[in-house]
Amino acid sequence: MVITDPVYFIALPLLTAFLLPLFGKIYKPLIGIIPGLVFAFLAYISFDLYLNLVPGKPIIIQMAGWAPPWGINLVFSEFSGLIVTLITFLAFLVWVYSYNFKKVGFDNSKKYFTLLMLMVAGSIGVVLTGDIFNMFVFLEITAIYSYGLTAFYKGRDSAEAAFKYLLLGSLSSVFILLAILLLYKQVGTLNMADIAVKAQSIDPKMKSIIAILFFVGLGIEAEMFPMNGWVPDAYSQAPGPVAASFAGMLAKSGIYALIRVFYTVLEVKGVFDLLLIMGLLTIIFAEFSAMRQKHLRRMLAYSSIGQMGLIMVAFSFNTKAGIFAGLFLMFNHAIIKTLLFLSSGFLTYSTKQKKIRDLDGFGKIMPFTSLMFGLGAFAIVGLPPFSGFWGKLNMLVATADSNLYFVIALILLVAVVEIVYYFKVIGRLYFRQQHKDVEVHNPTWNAILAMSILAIVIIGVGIYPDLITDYLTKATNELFDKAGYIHSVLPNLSLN
Amino acid sequence: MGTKVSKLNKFTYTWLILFLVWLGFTSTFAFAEVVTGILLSFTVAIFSYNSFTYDGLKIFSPKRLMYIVQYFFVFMLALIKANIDVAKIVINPKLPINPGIVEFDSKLKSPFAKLILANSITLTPGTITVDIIDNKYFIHWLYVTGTDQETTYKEIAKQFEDILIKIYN
Amino acid sequence: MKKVVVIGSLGVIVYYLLSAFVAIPFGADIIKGVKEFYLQKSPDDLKVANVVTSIVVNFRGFDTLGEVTVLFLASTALGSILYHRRSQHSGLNPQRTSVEASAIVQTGAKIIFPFTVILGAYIFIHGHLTPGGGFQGGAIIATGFLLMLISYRKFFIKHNALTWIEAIAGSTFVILGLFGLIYAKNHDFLENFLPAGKLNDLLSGGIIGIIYIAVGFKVGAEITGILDTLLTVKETGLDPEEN
Amino acid sequence: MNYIGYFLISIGTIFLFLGGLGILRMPDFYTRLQAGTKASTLGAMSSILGIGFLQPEWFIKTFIIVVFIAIANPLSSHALARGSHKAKQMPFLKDEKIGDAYEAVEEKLHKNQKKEDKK
Amino acid sequence: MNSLVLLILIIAGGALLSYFGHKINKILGNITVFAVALIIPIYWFTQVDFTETVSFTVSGFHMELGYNMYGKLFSMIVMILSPLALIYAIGYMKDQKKLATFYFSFLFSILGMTGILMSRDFVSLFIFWEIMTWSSYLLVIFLGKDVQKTGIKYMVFSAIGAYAMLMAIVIIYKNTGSMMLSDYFGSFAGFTLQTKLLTGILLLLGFAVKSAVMPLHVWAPGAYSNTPMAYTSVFSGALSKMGIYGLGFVVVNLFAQANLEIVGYVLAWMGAITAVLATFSAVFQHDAKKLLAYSSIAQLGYIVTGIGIGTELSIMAGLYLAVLHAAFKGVLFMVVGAVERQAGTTDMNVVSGLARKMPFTFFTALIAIIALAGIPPLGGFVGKWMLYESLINNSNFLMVIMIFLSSTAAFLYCFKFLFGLFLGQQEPEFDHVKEASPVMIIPMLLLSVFLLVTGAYPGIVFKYVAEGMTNLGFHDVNWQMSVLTNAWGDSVNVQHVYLSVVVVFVAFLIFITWRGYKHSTKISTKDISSSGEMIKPEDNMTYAMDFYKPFQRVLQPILKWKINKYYEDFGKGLEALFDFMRRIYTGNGQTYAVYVIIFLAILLIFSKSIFGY
Amino acid sequence: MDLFFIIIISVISLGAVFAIIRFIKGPTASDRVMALDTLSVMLIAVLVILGFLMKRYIYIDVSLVYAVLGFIGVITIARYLEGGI
Amino acid sequence: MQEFLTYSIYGTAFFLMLLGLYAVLMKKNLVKIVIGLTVLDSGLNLLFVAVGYISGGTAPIFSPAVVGKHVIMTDPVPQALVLTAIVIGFGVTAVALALVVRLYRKHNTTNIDEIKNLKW
Ligand code: NA
Ligand code: NA
Repeated sequence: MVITDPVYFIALPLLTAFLLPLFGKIYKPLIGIIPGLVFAFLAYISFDLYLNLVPGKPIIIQMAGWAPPWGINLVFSEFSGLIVTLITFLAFLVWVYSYNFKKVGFDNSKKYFTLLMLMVAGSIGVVLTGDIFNMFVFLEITAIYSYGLTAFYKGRDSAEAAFKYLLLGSLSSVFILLAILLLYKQVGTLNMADIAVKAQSIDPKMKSIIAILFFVGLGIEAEMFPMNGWVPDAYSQAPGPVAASFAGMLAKSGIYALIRVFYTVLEVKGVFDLLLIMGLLTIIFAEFSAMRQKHLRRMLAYSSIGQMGLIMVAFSFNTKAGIFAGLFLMFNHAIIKTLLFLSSGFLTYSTKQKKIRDLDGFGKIMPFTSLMFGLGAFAIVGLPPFSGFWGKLNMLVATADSNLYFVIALILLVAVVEIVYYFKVIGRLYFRQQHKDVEVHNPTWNAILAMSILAIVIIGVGIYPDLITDYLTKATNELFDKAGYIHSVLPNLSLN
Repeated sequence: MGTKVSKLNKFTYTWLILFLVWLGFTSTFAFAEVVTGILLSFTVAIFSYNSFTYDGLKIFSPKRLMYIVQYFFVFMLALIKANIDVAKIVINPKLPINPGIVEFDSKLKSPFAKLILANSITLTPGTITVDIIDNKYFIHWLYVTGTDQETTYKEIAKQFEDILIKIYN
Repeated sequence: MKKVVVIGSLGVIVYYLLSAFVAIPFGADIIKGVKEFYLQKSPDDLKVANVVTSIVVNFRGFDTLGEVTVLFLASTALGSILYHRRSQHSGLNPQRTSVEASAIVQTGAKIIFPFTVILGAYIFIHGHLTPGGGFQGGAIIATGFLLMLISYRKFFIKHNALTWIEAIAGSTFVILGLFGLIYAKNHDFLENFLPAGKLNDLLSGGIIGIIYIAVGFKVGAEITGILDTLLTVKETGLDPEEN
Repeated sequence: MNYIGYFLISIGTIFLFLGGLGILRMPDFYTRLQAGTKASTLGAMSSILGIGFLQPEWFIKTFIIVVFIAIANPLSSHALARGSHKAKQMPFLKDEKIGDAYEAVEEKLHKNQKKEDKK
Repeated sequence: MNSLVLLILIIAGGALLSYFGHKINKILGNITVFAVALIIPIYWFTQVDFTETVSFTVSGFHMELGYNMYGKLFSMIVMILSPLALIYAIGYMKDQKKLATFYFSFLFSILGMTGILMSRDFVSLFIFWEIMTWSSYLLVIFLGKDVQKTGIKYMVFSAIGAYAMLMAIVIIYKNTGSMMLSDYFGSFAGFTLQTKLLTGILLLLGFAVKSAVMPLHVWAPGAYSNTPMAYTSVFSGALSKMGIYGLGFVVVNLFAQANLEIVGYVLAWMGAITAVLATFSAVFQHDAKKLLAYSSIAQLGYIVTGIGIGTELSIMAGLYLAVLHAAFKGVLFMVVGAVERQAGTTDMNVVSGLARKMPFTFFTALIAIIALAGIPPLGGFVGKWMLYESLINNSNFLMVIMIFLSSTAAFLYCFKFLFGLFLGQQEPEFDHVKEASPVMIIPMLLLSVFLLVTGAYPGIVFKYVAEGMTNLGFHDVNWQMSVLTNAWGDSVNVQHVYLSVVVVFVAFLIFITWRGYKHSTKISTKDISSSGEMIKPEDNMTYAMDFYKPFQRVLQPILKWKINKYYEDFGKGLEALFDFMRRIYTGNGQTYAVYVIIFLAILLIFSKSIFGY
Repeated sequence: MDLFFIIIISVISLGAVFAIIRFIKGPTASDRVMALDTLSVMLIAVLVILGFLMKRYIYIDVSLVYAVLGFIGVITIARYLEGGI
Repeated sequence: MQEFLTYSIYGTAFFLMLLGLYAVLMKKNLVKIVIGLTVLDSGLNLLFVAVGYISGGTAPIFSPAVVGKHVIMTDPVPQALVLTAIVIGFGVTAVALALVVRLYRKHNTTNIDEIKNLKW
């Protein structure tokens, strides 16, 4: 069966989420099985759609029978389709990983899977929608998902983390709404392509205020310094697979929104310089903070922020090379960080404090999980022959291409810092004596499967990056071609 | 409370009242609206009839209806009188008040009667029902003329309760 | 110090934003955009009197699906934040508090409760004709339940029933949307496939009315669930094992 | 009909005004509740009914509002009074002989309730 | 299939086979390792077609693998030393755990080195460079000692070096649009001076770290001594040569041709300084491993000096020394490993007089030490001779003095090494010590034989060195099998020297043995008394104790100057800075909200300058 | 809008101003709630009057909803004050 | 008049937003912070409605009284958006309150300055 309508990416998870409690009443294990089937199906159709995409001809879907700009539309293009495919793939893996969620009880696993379905629908919605307000709605869906699942476990400081996230998230939505309101009043439309056409006539001062509001609002979601205080807390307190989904899916949709707005919707001079500076500051503060962390998850969280900063820097070049590198980094970050969070979930399973110090000698008692973590660490710091290397190399080439030598130096300097803290962990895992007896929680077969698939992707892309570079190039061209986007969404519009 | 009221009786009463409310909301006799209203009030009545009423359709007996009308007029009279009293107090620069909380016993048994008495007392200016514990009413009184139960009962509740007993007991 | 910084920053922000908004004078009709289209199509094509409604449920119906999702999400999230396992502990339902409401409030609540339900239903059934809609109607029904919850210590809502209502209502929305893919003219998600009817009639606006009813039920059930969870929280002290 | 309407609206307006004045002037919460909330309730009922007379096709609905206010507002005033008293907000008393009959009873009640809950 | 690709696959496959072999059981694992150790060099020497190339485009970068003579020269070092070390490891690592990881990393580092030497483009060069780095890192921390200190130090310096290289690579790519080395060399002359210096120096920095040039050497003593000795022989012998390999083509191919010889001079000076300081440090080590580690740094210093000078003769000297160093350091680390394994320690204050217990080991150590010390007749002498010649030719007399000084001082540590471990009184507690197993002895002996042969026929090495130098632009390098020519046209027949020195050598042997016996008392340390005072058991009376105390006193001021400390202080300062910076994450959600507001306000205030409307 | 209704609305507004002053002054939470309750009652009346003036039936619905929400809001706060929530 | 209306209505909305923001940023009590968020939201919602207003416009509803006549109607789009925004705000507030309940139970305080186990 070939489904040509990307609306299923949103409709199906929503329908499943709504009906999941009923399935649970019919037969309890369905709570776990149905989401898996849905994710598998979504992953399948996303691959199918993406691979059959005709270049330059994105799939444009209108809602409720109204063509854009009257109605809301979805755009499944080389760029958005790539991210969607990535999200569905990771969603499926996260499901595989957490399928045996027995420990938390039936009621909670019901909530967990329901929330997971909604989050997938939300982050896909952010990526696919062609309407600025609709994007806001989907961003809120992902935000509330995060608040709920960050606070999922009691006993930890999870509520504290979630509250901080909520505080900043609420500010973010206020600013985004203000921006949308101002924008609407200027152009009288909410369709992104339509805005893109009409935005040229906006008074530059007004435009700059709108841009700033978007920048701050979306910057919070994209983990930009100095608005990322919530990130380390949320990542470290959420359940392992949830933290993985933050890094792999949520952060992706946040940065996607930021990119889409500034590349396609609002062309504002100077915003990319700002993005460069903020991206660099994000990297510096995050990586330096990561260096001094004693808790594994917090370290990973700060490292994630650093990666997001790097992605921002890549996109700030506003060149094809930069976009390509940014996409590569996004791909790597999604895959590798997911692996790191998934494996760290089992590494820190039995220690309450989740301190790095407690991991001494785990390489021996939890060989597979440690290996996966080690692999992830090697890959994320950009060592060949893993996929992280190609992202970093392309990133540096793009930076050099923009003549920003000091940025190269800075990125590499920070990479050294990254190496130091990741290798400290590896040193502890493999080359230290285990200092006390710990209860070993070896991963379940499904967790092993999920992690193995990620590892295979990391090594596969590392050895042969051209597995994905073609798609990244296509996505790059799509994002860079603003007129093409406008034309596909509003074919009847005469651009003069 | 008298004789036991059948469920059907209660249900019909609830259905009828809710349907009337619906008609009031829509203020139309358009076919679709009326049918919707019948179905809706039926549905809502199913799960609320048991608590919505104790007396059911019995309330519509002519004798009771007559008392209800009487009560209405008595209440309006008291209301107007009391309002003028309080208006005087508010406008008076000296604020001639003497507040306190007093109590009296009521003979009413039906919860609905109790509610109506309490609301009537509250609505008449100068008095507020603070609480009812069993049969004891506690009233905040703006201008206390006496604290013994007989005085308070006579001043505050008697005129209402006399009629309410006839309707509900 | 912090105060000075905050007030200073807020001052700056308000200055700039207000100056931006003042540039759009209040009441001025300065833009010609999609709204003209909506004002024209809503009564003519959709036969929906309330243009806001036709936007909410038809033109931008996808937003509303998102909104329904937000509420569903919030109620589920709330459940996961404040979960409690009643059945497994002591066999008794937890009581909300030790102070019972006064007898007359309880009696009053019994009378007003069905009234609010009828009102809420009235509002979402007439959502396409009046300013209300599924959300408002559902919210009013939920406040009716709130009244009962705060008036009775032992008023317990059957979560089972809420679950069913939520599930059926939510999926009705999505399935109606999917029907649009099959039966509607343009084969779009959420597109109307029913006859539009006559303007200002109860049975007008095609699927809008049905969607609003579904939304009303769903919202009512969800907010009720949220309120119940918020009001009936009792710690069980049990933490799911961490992973 | 119209004259009844205008009359009711005028009366209602006066009471609404007096209600505002009352809650401003009275010395404590309970007396404000007496003077303010109630006067405004009556005022609102009166003016809404007045509109009902002016626009007869709206009469039923205005009547529903009035009935609702008649049931609900005294209830909320009562609930507020009770709640405040239980929140240890004691009424202003001018005359020493006139006391607070509710205070002692409430105390006892509270203790009994706690015992009950323990069972 | 392309023989180069197949070579890579064989090594990678060998790594995986050894890994899984050792996972299954030890014997199977050892058999696999042994087989792999034989197959790799045999394949390389017999099957690899050095004219073959293979190229592919990955992620938009054109990549090409293919040997040249210069790479082949270094590859020979790898291909001879590494298999021997692998075989040695079978014996040396017998009682260790995690052997799967050990051999996997070992073979991957061989893979890395092999790849580096056949990379014709920067991407593959960097990839293999990184593979080499992380695999050697895993071996540095393998024993779990000083994981945080030594391991991280090694990794940090390697990373700094690698990333300097990476930065150079991307800048090169930006300027040439190609990742090929040849394109870089070809268009170098056309670069601006800034680009020339930036790319060249960054590359040099990357290679200099691996060559342990001061002040980038601080990782080396710890890393060399911390690693299992079976690997250290490769680490010091072959892996460090990858740095030399890079320095060679950068200095000679680029700077020499671009009239920027000054860069080479600076490098040469750094090498000379490295040689002197590291030699002095080596002298005062009491741990034989540390001694050899510093000695390695010093030797690399000579080589760097030779490369840096950049003349035909100096490069020849450098490359010749590089080959020899691989052989004698390979042997010496194996020796120390054998001692460590058999005697349990390598502390020269503890162990002594093992010559009779471990005769073969002693013999190979002796050969290697002679080669190292630059005493005729062995190869070290030839190398030094050529180095002096080239320095004198270029009138670098100060450098001659420095190298001479360090060579002289090198005698001291050579002497200490021999005496400390093998000569002097044999303590009863080492009575049980036996000779190491044949698996360990044979590789050592083979390398010693190589040293002896090249001593008499240095031309064997010269042949390949000269071949390699063609790729550095020196097309007709003169060399003869056994004749050295000096700057004034005099020539020396090495074989004459060789023969005459054998006599001297025997005399020397007698001398040191006699001296050792004279200075050591025959009494056990347990029951002696002196001047009526009982010597406590903790008083160490072994021969190596305070071996060069007076000398040390003289050099105190120089030795106090520890560059390591500066790095550590710098590191601590950075950590403090990081700690300070992360305070921005106060933990108070409200503060975070305030940040957002402040940020928004700042953006609004500066909106005009940011967005330039 | 004739003079009558201008006067009516002005007078009610004046009453509302008193209520607002009480809301601001407090001093207790109960006082504020009461002031809010009074205000909402005034608002309901004004909404109905405005609906009449603008001939928009919708305002009646709005005021009805407002009345219900106001009532339940006050009850909720009252229950909170007495510790019933 | 126009200007006065502009400033007073936008001013009211901004005042509410400012009030809410100030509470969010300065109040120590978690509950007050949440209330601040809701006030902030309502100011924003008011702003939406105000921006959608068109002078002399009625609510965009084609009731029988309006059908057929030419009337100016207010912009329905911001009104539709604000409905969505309100619902979302409600959802977020509910979650926020739930978190406050959790925090209060764990820390026995609602002072945000005392709730910072996670830092640096
Ligand atoms: Na509506
Ligand atoms: Na809505």
